[in-house]
Amino acid sequence: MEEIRIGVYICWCGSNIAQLIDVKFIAGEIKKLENVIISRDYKYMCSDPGQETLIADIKQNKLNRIVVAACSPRIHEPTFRKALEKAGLNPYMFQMANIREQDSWVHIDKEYATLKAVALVKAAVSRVKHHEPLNKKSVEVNSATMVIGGGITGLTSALEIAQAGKQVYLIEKSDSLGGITAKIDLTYPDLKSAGQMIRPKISQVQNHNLIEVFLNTILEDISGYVGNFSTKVRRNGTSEEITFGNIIVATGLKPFSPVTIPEYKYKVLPDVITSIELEKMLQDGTVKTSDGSKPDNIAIIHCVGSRNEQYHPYCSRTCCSTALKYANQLRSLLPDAHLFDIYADMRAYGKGCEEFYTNTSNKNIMFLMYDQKNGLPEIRKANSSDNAGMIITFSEKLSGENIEVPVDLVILMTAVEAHEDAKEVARLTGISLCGNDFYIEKHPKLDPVATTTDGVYIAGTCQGPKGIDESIVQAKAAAAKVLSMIAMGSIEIEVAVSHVNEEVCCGCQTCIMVCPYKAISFDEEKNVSVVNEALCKGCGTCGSTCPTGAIKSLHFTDIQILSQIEGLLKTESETI
Amino acid sequence: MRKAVKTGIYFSHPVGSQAHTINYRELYKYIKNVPVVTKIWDSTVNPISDEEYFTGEITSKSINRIIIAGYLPGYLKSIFSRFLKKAGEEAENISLVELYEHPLPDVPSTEIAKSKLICAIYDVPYEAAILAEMNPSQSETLVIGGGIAGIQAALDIANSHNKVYLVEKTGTIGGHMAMFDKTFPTLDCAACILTPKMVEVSNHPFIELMTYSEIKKISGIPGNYSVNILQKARRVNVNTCTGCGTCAEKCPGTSKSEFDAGTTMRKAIYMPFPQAVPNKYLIDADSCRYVQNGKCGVCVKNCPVENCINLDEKDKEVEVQVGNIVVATGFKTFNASRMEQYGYGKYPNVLTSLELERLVNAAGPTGGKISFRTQDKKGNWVFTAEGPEPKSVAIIHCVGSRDENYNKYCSRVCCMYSLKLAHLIKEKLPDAEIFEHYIDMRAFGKGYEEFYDRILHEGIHIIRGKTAKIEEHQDKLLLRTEDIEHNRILEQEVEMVILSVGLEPNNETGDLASILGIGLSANGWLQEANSLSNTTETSSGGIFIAGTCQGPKDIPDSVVQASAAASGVIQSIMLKKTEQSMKNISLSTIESKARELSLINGE
Amino acid sequence: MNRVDPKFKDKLKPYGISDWNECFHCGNCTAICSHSEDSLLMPRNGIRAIQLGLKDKIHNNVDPWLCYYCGDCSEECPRNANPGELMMALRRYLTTVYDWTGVSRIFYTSRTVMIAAFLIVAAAVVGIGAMYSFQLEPIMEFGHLFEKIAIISVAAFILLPNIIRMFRLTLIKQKIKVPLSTLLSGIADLVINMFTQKKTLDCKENRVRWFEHFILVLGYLLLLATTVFLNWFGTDNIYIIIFGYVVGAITFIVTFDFIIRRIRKKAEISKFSHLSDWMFVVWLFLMGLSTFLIRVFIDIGIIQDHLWLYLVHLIILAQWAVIIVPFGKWMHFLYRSFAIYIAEMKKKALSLKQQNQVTTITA
Amino acid sequence: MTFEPTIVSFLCNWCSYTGADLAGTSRIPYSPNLRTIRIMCSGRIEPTFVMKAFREGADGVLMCGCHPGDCHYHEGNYKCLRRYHLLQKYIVQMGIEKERMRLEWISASEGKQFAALADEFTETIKKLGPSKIKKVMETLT
Repeated sequence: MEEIRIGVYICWCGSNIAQLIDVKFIAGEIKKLENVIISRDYKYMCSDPGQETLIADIKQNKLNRIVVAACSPRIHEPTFRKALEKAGLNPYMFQMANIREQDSWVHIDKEYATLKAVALVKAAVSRVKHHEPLNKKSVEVNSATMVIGGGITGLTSALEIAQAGKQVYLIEKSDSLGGITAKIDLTYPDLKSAGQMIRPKISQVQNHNLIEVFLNTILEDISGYVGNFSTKVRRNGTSEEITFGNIIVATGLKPFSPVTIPEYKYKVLPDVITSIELEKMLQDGTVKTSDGSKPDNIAIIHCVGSRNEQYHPYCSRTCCSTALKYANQLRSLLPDAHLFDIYADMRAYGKGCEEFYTNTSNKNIMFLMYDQKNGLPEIRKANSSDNAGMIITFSEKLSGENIEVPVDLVILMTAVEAHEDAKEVARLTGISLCGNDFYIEKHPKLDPVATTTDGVYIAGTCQGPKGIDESIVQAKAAAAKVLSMIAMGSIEIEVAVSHVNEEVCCGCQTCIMVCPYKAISFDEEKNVSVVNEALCKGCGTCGSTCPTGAIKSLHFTDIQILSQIEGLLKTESETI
Repeated sequence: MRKAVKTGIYFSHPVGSQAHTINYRELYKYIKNVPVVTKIWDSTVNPISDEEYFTGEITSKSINRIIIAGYLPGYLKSIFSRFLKKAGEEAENISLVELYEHPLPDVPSTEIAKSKLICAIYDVPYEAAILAEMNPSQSETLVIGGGIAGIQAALDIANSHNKVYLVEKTGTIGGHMAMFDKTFPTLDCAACILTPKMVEVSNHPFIELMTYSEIKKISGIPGNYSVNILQKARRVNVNTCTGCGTCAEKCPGTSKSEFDAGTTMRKAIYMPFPQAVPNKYLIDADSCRYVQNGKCGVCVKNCPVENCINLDEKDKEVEVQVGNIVVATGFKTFNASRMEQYGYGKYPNVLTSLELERLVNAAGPTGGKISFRTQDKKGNWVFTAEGPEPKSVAIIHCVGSRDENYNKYCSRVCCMYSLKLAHLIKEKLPDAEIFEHYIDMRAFGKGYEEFYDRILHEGIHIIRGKTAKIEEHQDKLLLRTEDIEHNRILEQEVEMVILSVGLEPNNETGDLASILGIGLSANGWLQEANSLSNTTETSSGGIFIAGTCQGPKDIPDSVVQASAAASGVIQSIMLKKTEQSMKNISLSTIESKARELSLINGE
Repeated sequence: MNRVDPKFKDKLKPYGISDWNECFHCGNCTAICSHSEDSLLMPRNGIRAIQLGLKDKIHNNVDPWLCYYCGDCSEECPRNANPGELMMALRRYLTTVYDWTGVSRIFYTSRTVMIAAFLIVAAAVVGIGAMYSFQLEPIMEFGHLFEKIAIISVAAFILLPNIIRMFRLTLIKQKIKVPLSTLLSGIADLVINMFTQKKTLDCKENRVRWFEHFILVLGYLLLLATTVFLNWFGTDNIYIIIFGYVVGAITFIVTFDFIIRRIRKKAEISKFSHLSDWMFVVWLFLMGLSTFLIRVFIDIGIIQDHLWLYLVHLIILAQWAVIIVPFGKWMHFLYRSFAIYIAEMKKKALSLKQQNQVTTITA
Repeated sequence: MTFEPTIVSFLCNWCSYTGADLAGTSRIPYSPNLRTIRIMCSGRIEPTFVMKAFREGADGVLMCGCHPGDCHYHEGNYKCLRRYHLLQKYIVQMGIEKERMRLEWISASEGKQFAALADEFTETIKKLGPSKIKKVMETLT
């Protein structure tokens, strides 16, 4: 084994450190330690001359370990690692001692601060002895992408990637593209035609030479890791295998069926219909009751199956604005009909939506507010004297009265729920599900389209209810992540990962249970755990769980931390 | 296969002033002679209510396709579906052409109307026809704005190993998000998740960060823009400043801290906040005594680094060449003092939500303690950690939003951040009575309704009713509200009021839009290319928008939009091509492209 | 259980209801109103009743009369729904509800009928003039007699029955029991309110308006008294003559100011004037002016040569007495005072009821 | 001479260490007895690390992680919490007062809280006096 030669540098940081801490004293103390070849103090280690001194020392004195005592490693660890690389040394043969943020800036007593600094530097020296060279690894990225789901989200993602010149495999379970959007007539708040928007997209996808569309296709199996996935798909009874580097999951949603809500008597009363059923009527331009007559009174009920613990606790996000859209369409088709909009909170939140709400209010529509706390509106068949087909009764919140609304047609704004295939796709791709079967993103705020599995992205309504415009934005965002990975050609993977010593591993699989990234798998043949370095993020939880000590968390190994503790506490000089 | 098509076009006119922006006579003349156009109707001559007339016309002229053009054409779509169906034609054969959205700067609306119509007549998507020409593109990108949207866009593009210039007008990146304490609905700390991203930006080899800089001029064509950036004098050398802070200790100039939303004072030489990126000091010329009076220089004397502070540094202009531009200039909060009835600025303990964010933050003026503003020895109203804690707090929603007298639009985030603030107050002051006054509780996002439900069970009083006025009454604040749900007038005495201020476009948004040649929407937000299918591109090629400059949105929605904008940029870089600006594409080009792509032919 | 009636609001259109749809019920108007309290939630409750078509709720309520239209609610309404104007329109509507003859409804809903009525009255006056061969003395005598008869018959056949109807709708029909002693004890307040309209003072920055209004009411009533009971046109008593001049001048000067303000439409409250509002002030002004001029003509001795002036005055007077007073805005003055009284009675009855409940529980 | 304890603190890189740095950048003074070891996640803290610290003479051990739900690695902090409860039972059996070991959540913005925690924990340890375990270990070996 080569001789350990350590260089230690104590930074003054101008007066920031030197004012309180006796840097010269530390340098002297450290010099006494075993294996320490050089121990200096310097005004600004991070400055160019500071770094040059470091590089020259490494070269001249054949130093193979470096300790810098300065500011927080969160600020300058990358700087010094680069300097080490410049000097031809592995950047991981380096340790920092934080004597500014966690010493000179927070203490008042010079003596104690200096003693603490000595301890911190000693700990670093003691740790760095056990450092091992680690090499950056990268994996090649297959430039093809698999998009699961042929709705508006999947189509947009596929086009976005294909238009950048990269291969896409678009997998769709049904026999046509377009998903729910293709079934919708108009969109809010500008009353644009959904069909007019999606039809060209479908034909573009079908005719694009870089997009291979798999209709009537189901996924059988997905294997591999970021950059290198492969899958078996079954189309029309035959199995095919495709390989790709990234996956975008856009399995979409399905509408909630209100048959389970007794108050609404859906499928009991023929003139209680769902929003999707109304879409069909609007596309044909005739809104009729079951007996074919023109309805004089139409009610729209919001939050059907949403915001209710019994059905779905979440808000389905788009229904309020969609209901306003229906109110407009119905008003246009039936200028003399009485329209009632029974809502809970009017969640017209998007750009232009509040204005849409205001404009709709002026179209002679009676807005009525209910509160699910006080029970749902109840629909019953009317008597012959009522002059209407049905009666809705509920407690109206804004007037404080119990109200009866005579109606001929009721439209239920049904909730949306995760697609029935979501679970299966989640299992195959390693995505986690939240309580409502929607997919969990890697970070709800800062990484909303990524998942905890690298190379697997989610977009559109499979992540949670959202509008068409929002789904399109998400589809593009997911495409951006894929495109930037493809543009790089390869991805660097975490260096400080976990490593299993196969000889010590007893095959208990505890590590597999605790790994948040599903990075550890089990080798049945050898009866040991195996870490996939492309998936491991280096948190070290497995290392501290392993009962036999077979798992080594690189750069945070047991021996490194233990000797750091030792160094920290073996303070020989108690006074200056 | 080519199909024989007979088209009827119906023009629906808007009401009000917009009506006159299009020269209809010219428009009709232009489309009349296109072979597939069989009939043109005008809403002023043929009211839509005349069902018999229309079905008769459709049958007799064997029209099998309808184009509805003009103002809000979708409103009439179902009616024409009915007409077509009655005449025995396919009900879906309807195209909508909205002529009153996306006004392009410098292009007469009649020209745009013509090009949109000709595309519809040939049944070619407008977007496809204007994609006709692409310019060669450079790989560098300019991102304007260093808030979370700008950061995300810059990182996404830079991660594809392409150079990004990130320009930020203040001394640090981070934007509004850095000021927030926690984020809804998960309540994770904003700094914990944002600062790693900020550090990532500063360490990224492909990002050139230009803080304290503004866009002066943009020239060139899509794919090859040349951008003049004004780098305001920081007066502190970013490369040599170690961030030690010695300079600020003796600095005599003070000003309200922007980062703390004015709740604390900072020095004229200052670091915006401890985790600022770059983690360097800068001098605010307005409060610097040397800059104002020519006498001081204390900071120079105290700075341990030689030649680090240069009080005479001048602004300088640099020019960069980029292929694409992402605009992410964000928002400003509504000026609450405009609503005199709430007494903001008059009563010391009526605060804006942004001020409360700082107050509850552990790094804020009181170290995270919620206390009153009290008068110090000099008589200034300040927050101190020693100040008394309020026993009752009211939070008022929709301040400046959903209000015709101020901003008509919904600011989208206020309901949720108000609930979050209520929770944070409850957490710190469990015995305090907390009231929320709302109109509609817009908890629409993922996990938001569940969060609302959680707040409802925390003993916070949620009241439906907008507070009408606040008056000071014996050191307390007297609120008058109608409690709609319980049919009563609430006259509450509380000790602190939080105004949930809405979002407004940043001051520079208008100027920047004209520099970039892109449009503004009705409320001054930046205009997207298409409100439905394309909210990240603009009418100018190679110019993308992301985040709240396009309209109010929360953090996840801003982040997603930023990534989506990045997607367009990366695509352009990979193709080495950028789309043309709409205004630079001539009508004849669009027309010939439409004809070329079309599958339609007249008999 | 209340059934909604989407058609109801259409019936209110003739009374000047325009923006009822805009309201999204934030409650700002009710909270800003200085008159609203737990037992009197206005104007939002009224808006809601109209939107839902809850006819009974509107008929049974005296709330609109308690609004003095300061305009605060309309100024700060986030949706420009004009709650203040809405209350005004509701008052017009309620006038027709209380009117047993149904004439006021016809006048409000048909402008043609109203103009025709004005013309017929004018023609009748001219006809009576012809009957007396356009001799000044007998016509003046007739005029004086007409004034007395008109006051008595309008009071007996219109005012009194309508007030009774108002009581029936708002108190009796709703089975609110008010003890007689309470009813009597409120009368003093009723009279004070009627002549001073002191409740206006609760409104923000309203002192000038109230004072003007007060002076006008005073001027009008005194003018009425001077002409009818003191026979101003016929008297020689110098004090009465001067007194008449003063009150006459007050009436037309103050109304002139009202008209100017309405024309300028500056203040929130004058933004939306209904035809009936115009008529009221214009006729009041004309009455004040013509009365004033006649006495001037008498005093300078040229009245004999200017009989037309008296005829014009009589036309105005007759139109005022048989159209505007019984079926127009004049009644507001009366209803408003009674509404305050009724509201007070309701409140007392309610608190009595609560007291009784409490006592029964404790017993 | 007053007793100045030595305390070893394990701070997770993403929240607690950043929080401690913030105490520094905000210049909030606290007692100098705390000596920090940076780890990536509180889930990495092995019982042996704690035992080693006590054995080498630490008078107290402080562990800090992200607040529940904030863990950079999803749930490492929960795993730490579980171990902490077990470890507490164990050290008591070893003759170490359970107050000598603490687990606290510190976020990246809680510099002030971190300083307060350091002071308070130092005070606790001062009251307990020097740890005897090192001497016991020495006599045993």
